Order: sequence, then structure tokens, then C-alpha cells
Amino acid sequence: MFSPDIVLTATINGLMTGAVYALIALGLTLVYGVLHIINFAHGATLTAAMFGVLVLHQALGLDPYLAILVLTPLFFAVGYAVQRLVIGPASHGEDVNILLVTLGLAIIIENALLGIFRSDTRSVDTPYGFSVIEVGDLFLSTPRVIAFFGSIAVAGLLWLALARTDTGKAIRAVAKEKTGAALVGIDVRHVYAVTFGLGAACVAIAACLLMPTFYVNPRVGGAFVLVAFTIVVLGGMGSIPGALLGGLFIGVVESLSGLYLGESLGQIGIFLIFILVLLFRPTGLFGAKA
Amino acid sequence: MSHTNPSITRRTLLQGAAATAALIGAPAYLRAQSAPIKVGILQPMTGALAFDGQQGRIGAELAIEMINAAGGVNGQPIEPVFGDARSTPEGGTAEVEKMQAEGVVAIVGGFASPICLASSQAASRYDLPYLVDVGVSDQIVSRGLTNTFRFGPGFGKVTQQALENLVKINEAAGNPAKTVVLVHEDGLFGSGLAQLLQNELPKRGFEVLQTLAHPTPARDMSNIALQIRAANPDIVIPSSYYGEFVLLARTMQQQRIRPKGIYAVLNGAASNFRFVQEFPDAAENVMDCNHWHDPRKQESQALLERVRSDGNVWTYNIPLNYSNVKLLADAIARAGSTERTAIRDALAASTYEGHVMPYGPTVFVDGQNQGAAPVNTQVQGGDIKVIFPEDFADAEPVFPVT
Amino acid sequence: MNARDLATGFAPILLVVALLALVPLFVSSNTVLNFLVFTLIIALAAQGWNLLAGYGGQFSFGHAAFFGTGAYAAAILQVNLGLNAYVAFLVGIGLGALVGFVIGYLSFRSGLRGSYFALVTLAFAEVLRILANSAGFTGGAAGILIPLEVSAWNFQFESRAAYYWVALALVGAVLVLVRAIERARFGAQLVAVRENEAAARALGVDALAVKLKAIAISGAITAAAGGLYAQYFLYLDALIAYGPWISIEALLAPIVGGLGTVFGPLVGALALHGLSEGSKMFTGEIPGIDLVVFGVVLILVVAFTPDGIMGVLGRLRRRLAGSTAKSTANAAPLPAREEPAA
Amino acid sequence: MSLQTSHPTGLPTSLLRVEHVTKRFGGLVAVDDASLAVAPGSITGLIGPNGAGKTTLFTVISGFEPATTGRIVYDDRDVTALPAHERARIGIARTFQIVQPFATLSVVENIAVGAFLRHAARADALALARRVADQVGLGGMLDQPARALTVAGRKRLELARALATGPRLLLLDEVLAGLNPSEIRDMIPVIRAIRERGVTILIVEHVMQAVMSLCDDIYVLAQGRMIAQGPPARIARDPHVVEAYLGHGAAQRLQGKSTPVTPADETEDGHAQRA
Repeated sequence: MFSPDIVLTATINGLMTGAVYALIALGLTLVYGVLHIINFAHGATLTAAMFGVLVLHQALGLDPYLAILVLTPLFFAVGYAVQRLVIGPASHGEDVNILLVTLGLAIIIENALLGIFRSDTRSVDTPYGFSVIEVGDLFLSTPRVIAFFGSIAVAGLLWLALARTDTGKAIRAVAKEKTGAALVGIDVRHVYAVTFGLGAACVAIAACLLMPTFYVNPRVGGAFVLVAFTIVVLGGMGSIPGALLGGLFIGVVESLSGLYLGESLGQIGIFLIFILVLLFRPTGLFGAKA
Repeated sequence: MSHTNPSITRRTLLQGAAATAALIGAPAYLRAQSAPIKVGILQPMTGALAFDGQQGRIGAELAIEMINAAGGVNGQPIEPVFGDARSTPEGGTAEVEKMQAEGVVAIVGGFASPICLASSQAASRYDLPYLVDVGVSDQIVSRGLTNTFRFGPGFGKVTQQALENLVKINEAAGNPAKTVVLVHEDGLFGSGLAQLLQNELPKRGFEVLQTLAHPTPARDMSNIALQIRAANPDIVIPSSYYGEFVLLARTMQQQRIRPKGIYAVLNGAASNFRFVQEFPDAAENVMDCNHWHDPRKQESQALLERVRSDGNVWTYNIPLNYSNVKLLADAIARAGSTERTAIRDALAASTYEGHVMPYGPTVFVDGQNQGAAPVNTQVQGGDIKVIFPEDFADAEPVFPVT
Repeated sequence: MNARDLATGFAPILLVVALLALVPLFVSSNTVLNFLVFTLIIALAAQGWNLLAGYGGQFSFGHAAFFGTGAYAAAILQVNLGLNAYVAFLVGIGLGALVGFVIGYLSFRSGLRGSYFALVTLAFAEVLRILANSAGFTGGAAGILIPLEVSAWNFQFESRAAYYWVALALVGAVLVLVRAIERARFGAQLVAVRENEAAARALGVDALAVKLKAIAISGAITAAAGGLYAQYFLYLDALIAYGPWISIEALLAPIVGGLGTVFGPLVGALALHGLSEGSKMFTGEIPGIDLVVFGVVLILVVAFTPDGIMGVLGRLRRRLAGSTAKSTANAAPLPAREEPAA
Repeated sequence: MSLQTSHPTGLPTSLLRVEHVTKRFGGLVAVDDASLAVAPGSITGLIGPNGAGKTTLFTVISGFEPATTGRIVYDDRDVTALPAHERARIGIARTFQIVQPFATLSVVENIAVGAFLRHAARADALALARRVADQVGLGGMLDQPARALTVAGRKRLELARALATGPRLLLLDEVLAGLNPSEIRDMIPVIRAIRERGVTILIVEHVMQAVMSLCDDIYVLAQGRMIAQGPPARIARDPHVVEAYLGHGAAQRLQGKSTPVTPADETEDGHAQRA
């Protein structure tokens, strides 16, 4: 039906999109793995970060990629503070309450952005926005290639950080056994907040990598949340390599099912895979546990 | 009980009105003195459709400002009662009830078909005239509701016009285009349009190479671009919302896909100045068959200038809502009362021409304005020009592009 | 069931429903009635969620699957097959139960629980939404419109008050149903499964059967809400019927009101929608600010009433009861209460 | 049924027979070809060192895990394929080594869940629940939430819930573990009284004095294998048993001395610690 060229290009497109999905899913899976909560404010956080890129670009002329240097620490700090000062105290450690609090945060963030920036859809114009890398007959969008490698690099760094640093080890300890970790003197609340901060920082980086090719409006993040959930489940909740592989996998599945079923119906492909994986392999397609 | 703070709104409006009156030299004694006429301005101000709601409200507010500056209606100023439909039908319904309780004499707006359907029905309980600003679903005017009027064109009219205009533009250029790829969002309009075009285009000598549906929001349009590139059509017909079309146009530019023409239909971006400003290269020469103001009317140019000088973006929602409010004001003036049935009858009998749309005199049949039709626009030199039909055009089509 | 059971269990429901039924006699404002009808529809959908999640511990993010099924069934059966509106409504309830059973069978058989169950329900609802948006008989993307023919025979009423009483009657019926379940063997087993599935099985509880029964009843209740929505607004599309909004509404209300309590969904729906309207009234013109206020208050409510509004009311009542008990204790020491707390 | 009632004692008929049961978890053999028989009306003990597979065997008998090979015969009926809740319906009740209360429910509601098995009406179930609560000594705390109970209280609650299902065979998994000596002294007559009412009991226990004084017959499991069976007195002297508990050579050293006692609070395989 389609020439191999198209299938190949669609696959490459899928991989490049999937890498960014993976980066967004990383934050989600990390928070799930450690705090065991589904963070409904994740999409709104992404939106906020994308507006951050826009503001830095318009007000200071800062390039989206340089904005990483500003937004990553900023979002880490905000994420840390939000978990420490809002989600933690307000939820009393009850899962259903955390759900409500993150939902409330999502509503607040989205509508505050609406109030501040209004509902226009905006984009960032960069000199390299339209540049391509020509590989044979293929034109690969330069910013998307950068996003692809950037995402993989972040996943790798995060994985290393969790494996090697003391904080990373503490995070993994809390993820495994909260009470035990507390008994050996780990400050669980601090670890929770750090994890939440890392999740927000991942999303900030994703925003910076997305903005050169995407647009932003107060609801844009919602488009990425559901797919990120799917990836988290596919990769195994809490697994970083799983999120990366899951992201790439979903990117390709979405791309190819879009090609063969049409973009609209193709979305069903993702959810069906999601359902089947949950029903038959709920520990995730890649079975890896962080 | 709209969430507007009435005192602030009224004050700023009156100040604005006074300023405009002074500006356009209207005699001060014409300025409204007596009890205001309340008109409901219903738009989705939050949620998925907030942008369109924001634009629609701008148009309605400006119309009210102008009308009041010119002395109001029958000596009475119009006071807007704003409502946020929250982008949902039930949100629209709730606002209609509030507006009814506030004593509005009519409601203008709704934007999306589901909101318009639910809100106009709620208004029909009170015989409250309801003017649909955009809502293209033809179900809106097929329910036999006597209170519901649509000034703009419906789905059937737009698609038919889009098709005919395409054929004419192609003929005028010597039929350079023979093959077409359809790209559409999978909602009400896009799907319906694609179905119609798929059936009709072959009868008019076009070959539809592919029909590509996509969801809203779509996160990635590269595959669509890829398939367009493979099919290599003469014309691409996209019908999508803003974000998706921006992604598509950018990707097409990047992938160096250069069809003879991009002929959008009711597209969210192709006739949006923000898109033209942000991506002048990708936007250049894109055609759109859409709601648009009549560029040859002085009032529409003045309105456009005003919107720009306020720092707002111009979209079709503005002239449509502006015209709807003026149409309503005319009906109230002719009715000579704020009695609902009188206003309704005056609307039904309207022959209003003072609007800024390219429609000619207003004639409602079963609530649908018979003169309403979309026009074709094209991005030319960083501006959006009307290229078809000739009666309203302020530029010649650039077609084929390559 | 003895008289005391009836008094403590069902009398409050009758009292609340009777009081609410009087509202239209004193409030003629259609704004208020419309608000109450919509809130009751949400309360109904939320009660379905509450049965499965509050009592059964199975959290769903996809109750839209049931709501949409009830709504579409009501609309499609009337429009495409010419069925009577009430018949269509009842069939919709049945289909809601069926969809519940199928989703439950697939998920519970695979042992899904917790977040996994929640996410799979979300995915089922999304699949239904995409299918409904593409299928022909649902009206596809154009949606489906129930013709406006006001008559009681068509389940369409002239006055908002009539809709209000119908909605209230349904909510009342479901309150009684849930109270009855709470007091029956099924309810005890359902709660046991929520608290500890292994222990429940050891006591002879067929956990799978109990969960399936719960999700089927839950689906039926939420489908009734969908059918009522369709009759009230007379228009549906895929996003209205199967969109995530209703899944969120259905879970917000019971959590705010009190999980696993009979009145939780109703109280929560009233509180949330009251708050939403209230914040609309008291905030200015900038779009979205009212929703920001709503979000802030939501978090504050969670922070200060971690077990829901009913939890707070329960504590207040116990405190009052405690103080009276203390005061009477000196006079005549009473034996320990034998009834478990309702 | 007829077999049991017509031969109250003596004859080699049994209410429960475990026949050559093996249970593997992946490569690990937790129970290896184990067999046992529980006579009607008896209290039969199952003992063994840590990790011997006692709880695993209990899990298989109660139907929570399928046996890899072998059969479970209850009342002359092969129940090997029967799911746990159906085993409860035909009269097999169990308690959990790590107590599993319905934490937010009150004591009486906890017990009522068991009582509902054979009583559809709420009033009947609650009445039975109160009676059972009295039997196990929880009569005074009916309305307390289960999570407010002490360890001893929770153990009693486990027992009460199982009893409320009206079992003929009661599987008790370390109901004495974690109790202090005086609590154990209080509990032993409760267990005896249950047997007096005609309920057959199979008990896994570490508290040796209790096992010795309660049981008519004892099986010893070590490393998944059944290594001994007999009346308490004989088991206590069995050198294999002593060796299994204390290692090679211990039997000689301990000859004629007191019975070995292991720490009571053992956490065995098969059940994850619950937070």
C-alpha cells in the first residue's frame, strides 16, 4: 500500500515524536514510581513550561534551547515547592486526595495561563525553525532531530543520576520501601519533593525541545498527557528505560497506525495496545523495573 | 448574574463610547440617556474554545460601543450581559438561564454548534431571540425554533460554495489543477466537508488522491505531510483548526511540498493574521474559503483598524459578532419595543444591509440568512485579501502558485 | 430489617428527598432549577462511581463509558429506531450495565486493580469516544439531535421543575438502592473486597462476582445519568457523551462529598457546582479567574476535609452525640450501643 | 459426611487429606510431595522451622494458590481445583498469619462479613457476629474500628471472622504468634472451645507449648518435605525433628531435655508484608 520510503520516513517521524513523548512520560513515571500517584497536573505543567519558553523568547530574545538553562532549575524548584508546600500537606498521604489536589492544580495552572496570556495559539519563530537535515531523499527537521537526541540524553542522565548519586539512591530506596527508607534515616518528604521537582524539570526540558516546532495555548499540554500515561503503563510504571522505550514504541505505533488507519482512527491503535498490555502484561511491555 | 462586574463594564464602556463618539464627531445629544437594553453576549470564554469566544466577544463589544456612541437604539443604550459558556452545551444553557433572569431581550453568540444547539433551545423556552454567530451545523436551523436565527452561512452552504469557488478559480486559471488531497479534522465540519468533496469533486473533473483525517488536537502532522508529498497532488484542501494547520503548513514548507495551491476550507489559521505574521513564508498564497468581512466596506476597514490598534488579532469571529449585534439592534429599532415577540418578528422580516459581511441584504427563511455565504481569501504579501467572488474581491487570485 | 434500621437508614433519605422536592414550590428561578437539574445529573453519575469506587474500592477514570452509553442509547433508539423515550432510557440503563460487565470482566479477570484498573477504564472510554466520533449511527462528528417535541410521553417537559422532579426521583431511588446495598450481604461483601480482597475470599466472598455485580450496577446508574442528560439537553456528540469531563465530574463529587457514603455524591456535587457558580459570581472579568478560584478552594477543601464533607459532618455528629452521652452517663449508665455505626 | 459422623474417633477416615502436594514458584520448590490427613474433630498441628513451606501448604489447602501437582481431598471430595471462596462455602475457613482485618470496619462488621456467608439477612448475620464475638472474647468492643485493636485483638478478630463462616474445618495460621504469654494462655481455651463445638482444626504454630498441649496429632514439615508425624510426645522426641529445627547433631546434645522453642514472630514466605 505504501512504498518502503514512506514507511521508513513514518517510522523515523514516529521515533522523533516518540522521544519527546518519552521525555514527558519520564516525569510522570518517576513521580508514579516514587510517590505512587498519578499526577494530573503534568499536562498543565508542560503548558506552563511552554509559555515559559515563549515569554523568555519574546521578552529577552532567549533561544528556546538556551531556555533549558533557565527553566529546568526553575521548574525543579517550583515542583519541589509545590510538592512540599501544597500536595504533601493538603493530601494527608491519601491517594484519592492527591488525585484531587493535582486535579485542582491542573485547573489552576491552565486557567491562570488563560487569564494571563489569553487563549491565543502562539509559536516561537527561530532561525532554525525550518532548517532540515537531508538524508538521501529524506528531509529531517533539524529541531526535531535535536529534540530526539536531547530527549534520549536526558533519559540517560536521569537514569545515571538515579543509579549513581546519593539522592538517586535515596529516591530508589523510597520507591521500593517507604517505611524502610524512613527507618534508615532518609527524609521521605524531601525525596518526594525532589522527585516531583525532577518530574517538573523533565517537562520543562521537553517544553524547550518542543517549542521550536510546536505551538502553545493554555490547553496544549492536555494533548500529551494521555499519551504519556499510555507510555508509563507500557514501559512499566516507575521504569525509566521503560518510559524511553515505551515512548519510542508509541511514537512509531502512532505514526504507522496513523498511516494505515488514518490519523483519527489511528488513535484507537494506541488505546487498544494500551488495553491489551494492561490486560495481559500489566507490569509493562518491557517488564523492566527501575 | 454573569461573571462580569457590571459597574466596571458599564463605566469603561461608556467612557469608550464617549471617546468614540467624540472621535467620529457624533452629536453629544444623541448619546443614550434612558434605561439600557440588555443583550446577552454568550461565548465560550474558558475551556477548549476560549480563543474563539474571546474573539467573538471583541466583535460584539465593539458593535455595542459603536451603537451606544451613536445614541443607542431608540434612544436607549445597549448593555451587554456577558456569559461564559465554558465550551460546553450545559455551560451555555446555564448562561442562557442567567441571562433570562437578568432580563436580556436577545442573545448573540455561542460559537460552536453544540453550544448553539443547546443554548438556542434553552432560549426558545422564553421566546428569547437567539442569534447564532458561527455554529455551522445545519441542525441548528432545522428544528423549527422560531427564536433562532443564523446570520452566517451553514455547513451546506459553505461546502457547496467552497466547491463551486474552487472550480471557478481553477477554470479561470485554465484548469491547471486535476488532483486533490483532502486533509480534515475529524470533527463536525471537517468530516462532513471531506465526505461531500469526495463525492462531488470527481464530478467536477478532479481526482481525489487521498483523504486524510486527523484528530484535534493532533500532536504531529508529519505523517500527513509525508503522505501529501507521496501523493503529490495539484491542490491540498485542508480543513483544520489553528494549531494543526500551523503544524501542517510548517511541515509542508520544511518538506518542500509545493502544490499548485493550498485551498483551505473554514480553516482556523489560513485566514488568521497571527499565522500570517508568525509564519509569513508558510502562509503566503494559502487560500481559504471562510467567513470573512467585506473588505470594500469602509466600516469593516475601520473595525479592523480599531481591533488592531487595541492590540487584538483579527479573525472572522469579530465581524460576524459585530454584524450580528448590529442586526439585532436594527431589529429592536424597527420593532420599536423590547418585546421579545416583536424583536423576533422584526428579525424574521429583516432586510438589514448595514453589516460588514459580504452577504447583501439580510433575508431569513426558517431562521437562516439566505444571503450568507463564505468568501475566498488568499494570503498575499503578508496580508489577507478577498479573491472571490468578484463582487467583494479586493485582489486577484494567485493560482497556480508554482 | 427492624424499625430502627429503617429509621436510621432510610428516613434521612426520604427526608432529604422530600425537602429537595419542595424547592420548586419556593424557587421559581429557572437559573436555580437548571443548576439543580444539572447538579442532580452529575450526582447520579457520581453515585454510580461511588458504588464501584467508594464501596468497592475499584477506582475508575472512565465512567464516561457508561454515561455515554446511556446517553447515546437514549438518543439513537429514539431517533434511529423510533422507540419511546422511556423505553430507550431503560434500554440505555441496561446497556450501561452490560458495558460495565464487559469492561469489568476483562479487567477484573486479568487481576487489574488500583491505578491499572483506573487507566484501563480511561482507555476503554477513549476507545468508545473515538468510535462514536467515527461511526455512522451515532451521527458521527455531527452528533445526534433528539427532536424537540415537548410532551411527558416523550420524556420532554415544558418546565424545568418537571425535569428537576424526575432527576430528583432518580437520585432518590438510587440513594435508597445504595443504602439497601450498604445494608445487604452484597454491600458487606463489596466493602470487604475493598478493604482486603484476600481476607474476603477466605470468608467465602466470590470477589470477582462481587466486583462484576458492582461495576454492572455502577454502569447502570451512570448510564441513567447519561440518558437523563440526553433528554434534558437533547443533543449529544462523542465528546459530550464519552469525553473525560464526565469521568472527572463523577469522581470529584464523591471524593469531595465523602467516599463510600450514601450522601457523599449528592453533597459533593452540590458543593462543587455551588462553588463553581459562586466563584463565577464573585470574580471579575478576566476569563478563567473563576476557575482558578475554584481550583484553589478545591485544594483547600481537600486539605481541611480529608475524608470528605460527610466525614466532617460525621465527626461533628459524633462529637455532639458524645457530649450528650457524657451528660447522660452520670444519670443512667447505658449499655454499649450494639448497632454498628450507620 | 456419613463417614465422619459414624466414626467419631479411631478409624483412619479423615475430613481433610493432602495427597502428594508439590508447589513450585518458578525454580523454587516450596512444598515437595507433602501428604497429611486431618481426622474429624481433631486438632492437628503442622510445625516446622522457618521457611519450611507451612504457610505455602496452607495457601494451597485453602485454595489461594493452586497446587503444582497433587490433590486436596475434603470430606471425600476432590477440591483441588476449587477456588478459595468456594472452599469457604463448603466449610473450610482460614486465618492469616499476618492479620488481614477490614481496617475501616468495626469489629462486628468485620465478623458479619463471615457471618453473611450462611445468613443472607443482615439482622441474622449481625446476631451471629455478636455471638461469635462473645465466644472469642471480643464482645466488649463490637463497635471499635478494627484498626484500633491490639495485636491480640486482631488475632481474635481473625479467628472470629473465620468462625462466623460456620466452618467444619478451620485452618489457623499462627494465631498465637506475636502474643505475650498471658495472651497465649487466654487464647488456648478459646481454641479448645471451638473444637468442643465440633470444628476440626488444622493449626500452624510456632509456640511449642501451645502446640504440644492443643494438638492430637502433629505433622512436621522441613524444607518442603514432610519429615515426621505422630502424637505430640513422640514428635518432641523425634531426632529428625530436633535436627530440622536446630541443625545436625543437635538431637544428641538435647536428648531428654526440653522441647525446642523457636522465636514466635516468624515471617514466612508466601505473604508480602503489608504496609
